[in-house]
Amino acid sequence: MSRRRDNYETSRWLRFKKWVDGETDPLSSGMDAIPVVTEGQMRERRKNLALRKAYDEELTRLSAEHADKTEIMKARGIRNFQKFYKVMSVILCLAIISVLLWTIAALPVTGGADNPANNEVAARYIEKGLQETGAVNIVTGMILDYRAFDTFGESCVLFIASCCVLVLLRLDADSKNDNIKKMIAESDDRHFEPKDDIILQKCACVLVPVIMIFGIYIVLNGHLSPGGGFSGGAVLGSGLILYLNAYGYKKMSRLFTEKVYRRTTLCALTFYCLAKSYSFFTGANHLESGIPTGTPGAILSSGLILPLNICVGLVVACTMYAFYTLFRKGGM
Amino acid sequence: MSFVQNFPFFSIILAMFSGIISSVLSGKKARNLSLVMIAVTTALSAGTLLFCLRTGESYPYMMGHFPAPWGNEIRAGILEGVTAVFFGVVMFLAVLGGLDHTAEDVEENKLNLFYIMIDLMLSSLLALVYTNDLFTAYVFVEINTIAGCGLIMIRQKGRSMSAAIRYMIMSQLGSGLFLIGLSILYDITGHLLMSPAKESVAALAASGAYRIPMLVIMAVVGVGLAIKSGLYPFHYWIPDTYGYATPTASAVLSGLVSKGYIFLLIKIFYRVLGYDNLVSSQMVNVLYVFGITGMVMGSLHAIHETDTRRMTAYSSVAQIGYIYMGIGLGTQYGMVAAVFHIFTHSATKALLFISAVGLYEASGDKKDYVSLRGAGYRNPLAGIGFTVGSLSMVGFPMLSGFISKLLFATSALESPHKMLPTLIVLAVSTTLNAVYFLRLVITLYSRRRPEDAPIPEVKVRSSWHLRLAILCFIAVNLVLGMWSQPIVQAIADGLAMFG
Amino acid sequence: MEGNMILLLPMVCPVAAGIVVLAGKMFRKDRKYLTGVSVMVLVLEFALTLWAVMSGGSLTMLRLTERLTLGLGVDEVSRLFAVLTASVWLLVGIYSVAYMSHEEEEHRFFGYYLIVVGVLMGLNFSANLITLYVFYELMTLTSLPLVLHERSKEAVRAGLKYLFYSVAGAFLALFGIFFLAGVSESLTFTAGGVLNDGALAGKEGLLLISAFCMIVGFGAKAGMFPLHGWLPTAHPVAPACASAVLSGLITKAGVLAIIRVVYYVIGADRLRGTWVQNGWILLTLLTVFMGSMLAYREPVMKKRLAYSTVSQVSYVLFGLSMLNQTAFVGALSHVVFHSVIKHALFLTAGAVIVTTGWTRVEQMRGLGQVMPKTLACYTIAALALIGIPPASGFVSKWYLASGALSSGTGVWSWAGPAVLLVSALLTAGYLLPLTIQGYFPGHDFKGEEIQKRKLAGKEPSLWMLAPIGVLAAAALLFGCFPGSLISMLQSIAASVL
Amino acid sequence: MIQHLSLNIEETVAVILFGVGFTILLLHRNLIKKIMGMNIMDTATYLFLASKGYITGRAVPIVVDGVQEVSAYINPVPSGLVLTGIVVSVSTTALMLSLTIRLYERYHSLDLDEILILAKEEEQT
Repeated sequence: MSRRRDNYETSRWLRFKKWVDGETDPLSSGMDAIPVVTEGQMRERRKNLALRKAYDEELTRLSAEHADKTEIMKARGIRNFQKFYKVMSVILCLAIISVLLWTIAALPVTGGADNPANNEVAARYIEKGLQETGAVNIVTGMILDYRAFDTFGESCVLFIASCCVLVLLRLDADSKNDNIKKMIAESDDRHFEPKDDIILQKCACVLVPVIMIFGIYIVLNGHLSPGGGFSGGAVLGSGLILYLNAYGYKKMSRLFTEKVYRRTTLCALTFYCLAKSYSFFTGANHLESGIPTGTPGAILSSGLILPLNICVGLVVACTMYAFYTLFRKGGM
Repeated sequence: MSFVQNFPFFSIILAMFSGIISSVLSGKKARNLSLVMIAVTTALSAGTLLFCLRTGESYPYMMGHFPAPWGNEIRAGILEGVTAVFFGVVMFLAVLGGLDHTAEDVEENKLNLFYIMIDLMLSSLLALVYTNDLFTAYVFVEINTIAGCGLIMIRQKGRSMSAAIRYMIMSQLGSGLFLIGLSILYDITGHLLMSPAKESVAALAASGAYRIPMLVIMAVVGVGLAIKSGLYPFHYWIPDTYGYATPTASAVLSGLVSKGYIFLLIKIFYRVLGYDNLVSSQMVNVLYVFGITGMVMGSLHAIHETDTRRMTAYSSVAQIGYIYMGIGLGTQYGMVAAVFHIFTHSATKALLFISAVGLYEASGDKKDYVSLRGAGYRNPLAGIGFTVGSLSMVGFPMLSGFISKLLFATSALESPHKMLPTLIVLAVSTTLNAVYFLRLVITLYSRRRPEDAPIPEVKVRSSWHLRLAILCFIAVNLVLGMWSQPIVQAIADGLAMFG
Repeated sequence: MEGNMILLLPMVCPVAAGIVVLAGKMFRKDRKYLTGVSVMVLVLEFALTLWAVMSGGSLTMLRLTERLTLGLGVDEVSRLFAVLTASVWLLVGIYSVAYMSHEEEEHRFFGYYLIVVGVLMGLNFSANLITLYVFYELMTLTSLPLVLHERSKEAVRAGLKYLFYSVAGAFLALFGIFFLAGVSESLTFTAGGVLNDGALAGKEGLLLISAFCMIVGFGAKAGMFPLHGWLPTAHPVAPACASAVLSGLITKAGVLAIIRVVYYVIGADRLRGTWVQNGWILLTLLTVFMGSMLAYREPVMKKRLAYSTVSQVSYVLFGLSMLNQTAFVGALSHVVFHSVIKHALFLTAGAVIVTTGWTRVEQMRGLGQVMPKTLACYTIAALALIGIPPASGFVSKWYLASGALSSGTGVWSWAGPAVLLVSALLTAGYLLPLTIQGYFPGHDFKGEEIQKRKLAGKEPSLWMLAPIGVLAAAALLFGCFPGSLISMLQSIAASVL
Repeated sequence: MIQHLSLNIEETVAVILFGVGFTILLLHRNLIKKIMGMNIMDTATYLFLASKGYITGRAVPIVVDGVQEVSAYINPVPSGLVLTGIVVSVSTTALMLSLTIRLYERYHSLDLDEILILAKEEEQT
């Protein structure tokens, strides 16, 4: 008789025999499916993380403090992984760059007048843009008339992003959740900000009107000169932010509250949506839109482009300001 | 021009407009508006579909006064119509089924923001389906991404927020690649609208110019959209994202968002890059390999998962692998199968996420196997819904999953080199699916053991909307499984229209 | 829906009745109502099956895709399986009326019991491979609650195992179906095969692989090695009547599927002499021998019978794998005989459990004092299974052995019969001890337990005894007058080979 | 190749920046740096587009003195695309930053790995 082997329980023969007997159960172990991550593993992971951080600071100190060999080994392992990670990052980066370089080496030379991109599309925008859209600024004419659907989508991107930021950062004062109340109290940093800073106020006093007027100028002349709704709106927004910083929320709230923000955005976007729907609809159905393009070069010209620029300017200004206030204190 | 032809445009604008309006409405009103809007949109899409089926032609629709290649355009055909109707139905049922949980998970005064996300999500999906312009596609991909991120993090728990930022990071990587691909494409063709771009691509391919940039464009656009739709090696964000969002969001994200990107990819392949160029460039083979790896690896991950929602999420990885495998087969039939699987998977996965809600309700909101023991008795309809969904995923006959597997297999027979691996991986992955889905189904119907923790307050009856949604989803699955013929035919016709 | 709608009746009627039983509240309380309705439905089912079998014809139910339809049809094989199913199901149904009074949640058992017979009828009448597959999967799912009936931890594990083996097998088969769908005009069953030579060119190797996958896959249901494991696990936990049909009829569904695939889709000629045939024969012989050995060693009665099923169903598969007329006749007749005999044996085991609670063979010493009539029926069935003339098992084994000897498969043509013979001896070894110990417990047997519990002469009720008696009588009579059955089988064999 | 790259110097710089930004966004652990990476990547794309629209010796596409010849102005399309793209990247940056703020308030860390572990832990307790 041969001696019974110690690992008989796990031997292949036994497994085969169990299979033949119909006793193996392919799922017996997985049936209950108890969560595998135990407390201990969790702690282990935390420790690894801590070690990694500690390593980032100083490995030598660590090895002096933790005489335990395994700990150091682990730290070394992590360090090696760190190194490996960094090397791999660089390699990946180089790989992407080299593929793209390889590509652009085969692309047409920059600045060439005969490049494929300079085709009949661009030609028509330049040659007939003024007559068809009424805008002197061809780029504005293009984005607000020829390719207006893209631009409408882009306003919606801004709109939905501001909604997302609202979801994340707005803290409602009337919320019943204690957690949120605490967060409101924490995030209210108005105690720390300089109150009635005279230099800032005086500067703002001079600058804000100029900035605002400049912003309005950019918005209104979007179809005549460089600029337009987006750039003008950003300037307006920065004017509002400067005013807020100088005079504080209290004064600002006389002019601009969340209600104002919402209504402005709503009205601007609604007008934008309706106006563009009208022009899409008439265009697709080959109807006359009946909107005069006016004299090129005059302020009141180029059909819908001016009102659309104003709408976009309002939306952008409001959104920029809203981003700022939400980031500052979670509300307006 | 028939009035019906305006419907695609109306549906996109309607969805956007109700999103804009919702910003000043109360949560409840926004919810009702959203439901009505989705229903109307679906009806409009159905009108478009009927129109296209009757005329048997697709048509471009100018967004403005200028024809291609100068102005923006959208384009409607049979495939677009079918997809839009289907997305609308799934969206409606997902929102309907998750109403209660949405109300629980979202702070009351932010509820309207949730529905803004839903509205804009639908509008961007429709725009992705209908678009005929590459840059429009990019803009709406971004709307889709941000709305998706919003849907995830609106449940302001630690895990859903960390999932959201991961989702955002991966999506931005994808968008970045997509955008640089578009830029290179614009540089060598000079067009952003799909139809003229296709002509110049065909001319370039015929002349053999710019071969390397074309190759890189295919790779970059393909990989970019693959990252966004969660193809296997880029799937890390999926389980957290689907696992910790509110149920409606999980259903919408897994059922529709990733499918929107895949649909866009198919559209770009057909309408811009030219499917033949793609096949000859070996790009399809890369997608094929990723696809079949995903089919197996996703299922293996799912088997090890103990949280049932994460398990369902991992199974999405496997199912996305199926779709890419179909695209990668490089045959017309394979593409039909892939598109059909898009429908199958969105209907089934949404059903699983929504009916799981009923089961969790009956198990004290626990999501692990042990707590779910016997949940099928505590909430019978949800149990049936989950069982039907699981069986469909496993590929049980009479349900939609079987038809898509059948289509994959028959199309695999046409490509000699890929036949054997496809059939083997199909069989292996089906068995693996069976392991984890049927294990859960049996768990649902087994008796609770005395040592199990007692269930705190069992909610016996789910609300009527949840039950209605589950029933409708089951019906959709059965319809796809039993009367698939006209749908498959429509897909084939629609793909033929893509040219 | 076009064609002979009568074919639908045997399928729809019990399924509808089953759903009503499951859903209806009154069936949960009133036992009489429940059992009455169930037995009546089963009688009706029997009549409907006969009607459908007589009327013949075919029916197209649904078009899944252009080429793949769900359709029903009647041919000789489906006649055989349908009548067998309906009659045995009725007998076991009558038996369950008494048996299930000892179990909980009867309405669920009867509900699913009725549904399964409807699904089985669909399986028997399937006109093409897709329909067969659909009903095969449905059968797995609907019969699962019968295994799970107790809902204990063991039952759940057994159910899971049953499900996993069946599903894994079915998907192996699905692989083959996908392939066959591509190389045939339609998958409608036609004697001699439907494959298209043109489409098949260059794919012969794959055809063989897929044929082997399908045989192993469907073989899971028939308990063929290596996917036999579910049988010994599922049977002991299920109620005796459920294990009876599981082992007597559900395993035959696997056999039916293999017959359909090999003889009606692929065609026997394509497999003759290939590695598939050799591998298949090897697997069946291994299973025959292994099943008998395991049964011989097994002390628990129901488990022993389960192993015996593993071995006996592989007799059938062995006959099929010979790809020759005589062996084919033997295989099909063994389907009938084994089904009848195994039901009788399992029902006896169930009767013993209900009356005395004994499950292990050594407990059953002196059983002859408790239930002599039942034990007599058992003995007849056991003798029939061993193959002692004139009982039925002898006839089928005779055909199997002589078919094997004339099959021209080289070494297998004599190794096969040898294994069958050894296995028959082992069969005697594991079945007869119960009879011997039961009637002749020996001098040292005092029968204390029998006296203490007043078990002597306590036959089971007539509801249980009658079906056992009928089945045992059938097992005997089939052996005495096999003529008409054999001639019918021979005509089938001539058509497919 | 090198010569071609030196002619296309803007694109060369753009794709190098793109690669750097992509890698940072993908692999850096710090959330703020990830966001910076994203911005570098986006800006690189805009640089690429803008340089593609440029034609040597031509003016910005704003009609001056009624001159409407193609040879007078650069290609207006890329400029429009860059405009749209900038707004998109502003939006995503704002969203990512606000997510970072919330996560930092919650976990007092900017390390994404650590945040994920802490979030997991928080859920289990």
